[in-house]
Amino acid sequence: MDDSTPASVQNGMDVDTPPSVTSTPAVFSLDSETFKKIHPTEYHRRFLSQGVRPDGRTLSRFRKAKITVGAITTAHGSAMARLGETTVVCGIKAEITEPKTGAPRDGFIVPNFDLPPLCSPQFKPGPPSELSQSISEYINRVLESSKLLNLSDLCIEEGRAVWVLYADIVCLNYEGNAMDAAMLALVAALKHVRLPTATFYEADNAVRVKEQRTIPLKLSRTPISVTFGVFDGQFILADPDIEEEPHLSSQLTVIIEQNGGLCGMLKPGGSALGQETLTSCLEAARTRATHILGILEGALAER
Amino acid sequence: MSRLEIISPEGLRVDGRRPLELRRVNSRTAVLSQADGSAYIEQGNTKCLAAVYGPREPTKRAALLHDRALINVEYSVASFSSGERKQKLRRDRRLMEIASTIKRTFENVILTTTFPRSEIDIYLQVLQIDGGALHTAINAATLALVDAGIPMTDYVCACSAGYVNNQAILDLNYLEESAEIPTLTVALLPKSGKITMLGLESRLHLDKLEPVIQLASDGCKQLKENIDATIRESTKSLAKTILQ
Amino acid sequence: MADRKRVTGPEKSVVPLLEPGSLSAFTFDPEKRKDGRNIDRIRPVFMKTGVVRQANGSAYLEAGKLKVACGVYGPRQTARSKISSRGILNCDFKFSPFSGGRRRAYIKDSQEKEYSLVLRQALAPAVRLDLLPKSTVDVFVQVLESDGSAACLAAAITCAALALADAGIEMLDAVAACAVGYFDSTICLDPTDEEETYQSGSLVLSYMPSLNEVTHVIQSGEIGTTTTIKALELCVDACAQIQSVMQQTLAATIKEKINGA
Amino acid sequence: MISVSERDYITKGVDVSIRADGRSRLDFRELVLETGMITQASGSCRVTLDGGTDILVGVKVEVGSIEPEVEAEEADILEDMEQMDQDDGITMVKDKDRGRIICNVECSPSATRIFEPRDIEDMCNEYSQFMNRVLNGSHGGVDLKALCIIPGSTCWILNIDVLVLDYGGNLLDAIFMATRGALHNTRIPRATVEQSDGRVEFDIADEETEIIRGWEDVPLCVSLNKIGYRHIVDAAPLEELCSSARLTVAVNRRGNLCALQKGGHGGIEPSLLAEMVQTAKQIGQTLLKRQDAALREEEERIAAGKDPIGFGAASRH
Amino acid sequence: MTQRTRPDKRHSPNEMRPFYCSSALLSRADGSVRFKSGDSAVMCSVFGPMEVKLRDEKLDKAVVEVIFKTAAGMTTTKERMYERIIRQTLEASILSGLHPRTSIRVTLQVLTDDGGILSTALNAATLALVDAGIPLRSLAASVTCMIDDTGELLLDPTAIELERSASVHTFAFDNVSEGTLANMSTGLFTVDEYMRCYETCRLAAVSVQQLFRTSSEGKVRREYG
Repeated sequence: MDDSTPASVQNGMDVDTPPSVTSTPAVFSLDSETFKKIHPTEYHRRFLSQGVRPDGRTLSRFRKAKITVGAITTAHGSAMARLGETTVVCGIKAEITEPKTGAPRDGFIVPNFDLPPLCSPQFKPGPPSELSQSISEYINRVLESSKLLNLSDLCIEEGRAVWVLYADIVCLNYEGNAMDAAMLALVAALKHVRLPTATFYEADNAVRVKEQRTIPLKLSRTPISVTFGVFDGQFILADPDIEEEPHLSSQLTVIIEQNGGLCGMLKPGGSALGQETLTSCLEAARTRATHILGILEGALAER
Repeated sequence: MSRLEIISPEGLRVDGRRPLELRRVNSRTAVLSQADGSAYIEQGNTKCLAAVYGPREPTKRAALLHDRALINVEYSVASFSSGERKQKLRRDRRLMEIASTIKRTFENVILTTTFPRSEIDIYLQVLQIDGGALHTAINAATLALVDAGIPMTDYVCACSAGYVNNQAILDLNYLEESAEIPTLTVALLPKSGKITMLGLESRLHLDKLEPVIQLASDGCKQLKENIDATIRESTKSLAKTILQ
Repeated sequence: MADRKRVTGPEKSVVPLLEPGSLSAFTFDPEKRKDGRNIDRIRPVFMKTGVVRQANGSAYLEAGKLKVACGVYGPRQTARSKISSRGILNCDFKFSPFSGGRRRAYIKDSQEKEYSLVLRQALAPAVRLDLLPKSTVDVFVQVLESDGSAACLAAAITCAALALADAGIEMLDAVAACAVGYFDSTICLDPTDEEETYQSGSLVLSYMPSLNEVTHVIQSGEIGTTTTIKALELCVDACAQIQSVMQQTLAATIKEKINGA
Repeated sequence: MISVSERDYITKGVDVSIRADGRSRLDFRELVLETGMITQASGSCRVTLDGGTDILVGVKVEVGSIEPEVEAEEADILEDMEQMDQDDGITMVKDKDRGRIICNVECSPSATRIFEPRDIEDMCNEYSQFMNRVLNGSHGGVDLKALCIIPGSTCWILNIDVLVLDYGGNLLDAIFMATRGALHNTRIPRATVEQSDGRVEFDIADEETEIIRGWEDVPLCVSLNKIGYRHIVDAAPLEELCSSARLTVAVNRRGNLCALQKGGHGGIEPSLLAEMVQTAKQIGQTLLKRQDAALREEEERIAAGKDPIGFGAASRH
Repeated sequence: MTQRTRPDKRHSPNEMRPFYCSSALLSRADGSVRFKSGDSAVMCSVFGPMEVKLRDEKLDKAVVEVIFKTAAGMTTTKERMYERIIRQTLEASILSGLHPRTSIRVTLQVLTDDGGILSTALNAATLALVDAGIPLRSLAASVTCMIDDTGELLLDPTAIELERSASVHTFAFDNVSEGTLANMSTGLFTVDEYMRCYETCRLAAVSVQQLFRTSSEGKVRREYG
């Protein structure tokens, strides 16, 4: 643990009784665990009004990020990203397919984010939840619209064979803020991808590859996702965790790259935000992105 | 296959029957150990197995009816039953339609009000199809229901008839059915002569409807004799075991 | 039919063929396994508990390239329609899409369904389900990387047993599982993916070492009875080894908890 | 559901080798075996065990692509079979010169009202997988190479559809018995391959048929149920409910084990396991002999042109 | 800035397409609206507050369900994302605490899609909620704009214009605090560009709010004469 919990928080919390009971002379107090269960929103509100969060972070403090690449040898590129305890693994597998007739040189990249029932009790077996579908879709849009990859780099033989990259992002431990972790794992895995030299043989209409995987992908940029939670419409929490998520009135995700250019903004509804808040979030996101990029570079250099 | 060959100049059909002749019927009851009533019937090469469970507590409480028994029919076809192998779908619409037809046929015949808040399950398994799967299944269900001792107002006997070359023909087989002959399936209550189910899925001139229905009804009456004989036989052997 | 609940790619894609000659020649030689093991040796195993914080119990297992994670949820309330006096053990086995040679679809295939079933059969004899009326224990296994399918199944069973122990679910004994491959008359423990392509059969044994009881066994391939019995003995020994690692891991977890408190 | 006293009655009986239907521990029930009653199928067999289990197996052969799931015209592009195989622990079709067997177990609703629908699905899936594994392996008996028509593209596919008509215990053993019977009964049209100007074509002669090569080597299953400290063969439904563990062993003519699988919620000691394997092997050998004799009789009956008894067996009384 | 005609004959890049709505079209729904913005049209129906499935019931507020259907009727991940955005936007507007243990179901059916469908759907949903008489805290007005490959900002782009977009921005503003309720931006853009889009859309949203006003006034006149 890099953040130690302030002593004031650990000592539990004496709590005023609800108004109706205060009139009685007996002093009623709850220990913090019980209070958290009964009035979870109020519990968070009291912390935040003191400028500290239940896990000891300040409002603007992000959780520690950690990236490991290349753990999965069966994938052409892989990475594990951790934000605090949230753990996400991305594996990229490359397969061969025929290109669309409209774009004979373009390959495909298919990102999918999965929240299996393993990672948290809130996800049930069966079809993917609305959250994981939305994240998959938004990531797909960001990849497409930010032209992160030049899809024609994935061409093997024009009109006949191209690479399709399946980027499957699996969450192993869900502790909140899936979007940031998923994007981080995806980008790290894409940077780690090594494709084999592939040749198309007209004779038997087949693609053959060398065993060694050597060709890296060319990424035009490195987008980093930074998410903020909004509590009560006034407190802006950087990198909300699983305890905070259900009590947030809104969330804001900024996809930002190293030079401060933006690749996406997402605020999926919730309470209204003023312009100043947007500006300050953009500023904070920029600082965070620089920090994350440093970690990412470090992780990739280790390989 | 051209229409000319459906009935040869000698007046015989592809399988050697005369136009008004039923296929060979072979049936028996009590073929399964677990079911309350069961039956097996062969009409020509069409073979069907029926099992009846109930009256018993409904499996789905929501479906329970307060004034009568719920009838539940499941109709399935073995994947090797016909010429082409069919991968069975979980919820084949065609099979579900047939099941609901059979369900409605029997709802009026079974004395459902005798068993309020309970369920009677009729499971039909077609093992081999050579035309007339629906009417064979209905006959099998009748036998199994009688075997299970479910009170009914009458037997339900079903038979099909078609019309070709200015001639009505009885109990069509697969070749005849697939030669685009209008085929009509009738389920009849033989005692009253009332028709409980009538199905026609192709074009038939209105003038011809009457004779075809008449022929199918006659077929049903013949089948009734057959079914009745099977039931008498099995009752006799049952009586024997009890008396022993 | 396309899966509309996920981002879909092209309709069909295939794994490319390898250039002839680029595949390094591999023949199985029991005396000289690629990773330097003897035939009666399992891969070194690493285990860890408490990897999924939201779960009641969880474990992670790594043996060579093989990586398996497992989360246990429960005992929690059984759905009203399925209530019974014994607890229900649900097991769900899933390969990650990138875990093997070919990309796997998200929808469970028949192998995953079968492994889910095997998992339940292998664990149920150990779990005191009689103490958990009206309750369900859900075991979710996710394979991150597979290296030898029989070994993968064995690892999943071991990992799930560890996660159950971590969740504090009462068990008669910790189930340890281990796989062997048959190469004609040679029996080889814990075969890898590459080795598996040369085997004539395989066996996965799940065993409770302290109780000396087999909870599950599954074998395929045409094998003589004596060879089978020899393989069983080999597995029983290997399972005991695996269990000692499990015990060490659990002891370490508990120590950590005591020290942490 | 089974009551405590019923369970006790059966367990004590098994202990002294007396079972409810009068059999001793290692007795198999009387079985009736018939072949060829489904004329629409390429081969069929029905096996009924005395206590009610009733299995109908239909085999349908069809021409298909050698490579599963990929359509024929796309099959030779971009495909790597080795990659596909290593996922499966079983030795699947490694080369492109083998046919395939697809097994599918289905429960007729008539047989299965005693089980929960989900359990039935699980059970059918388990049995289908088990059969697929046993029959498609090198040890499955059936000569898969003989099912190949054009190496690399076309082969015969044997669709084995198992229909459980009635349940009276010991399904798996009966299923294998019926499957082996159906394979014995199956006839495949003769396919002749012709080479004409570089294209390989084949012709199927429906009149000339061949038997399935290697059907004799198809294994039979013996399931042993552990009740108390003893084990029994061919359990009846009530006995299956009492059983704490089940061991299914597939044995072939050569006396080798082709598959081993444990079920049930209890454990077995390793020494007992070894003993059970030995017992199963011996019983399997006897069963194989019994079945071969029954199949010979069936062959004679068919040769004599007699109708199968079928479900019309009532006429025998 | 060059003044050139846009594909649908609009003259200014800052011009919205003509939009209009017709309400109370469906007899069975509590509220229904067809909202048309140029050639993008969405039909929205609202049912509720009505009985809620026990599983989804919330003790302190109404549950908002949103169903988004494309013209072809398929529900893919894209529709699920839209459903999530629309639902969370409406949740912020609806005074759901007034109807605890009930459900409010908003069904959106796309009739034609010519760009900016998320905005069209959001506006239709807001109007349908008004038509259904669901108590609202504020009205969410949504506007889409894009920046094309030459860096020019185009308000309310059509499908043809979207093909040459460098980035696309959809905003929803509420009429009380004038803050952002929802925002989805994709593509490549700078902070300045983002702020320009924000400002343009915020101004444009006022005209949408005006339509909301006229529409609800019309409803009041019709019903209370």
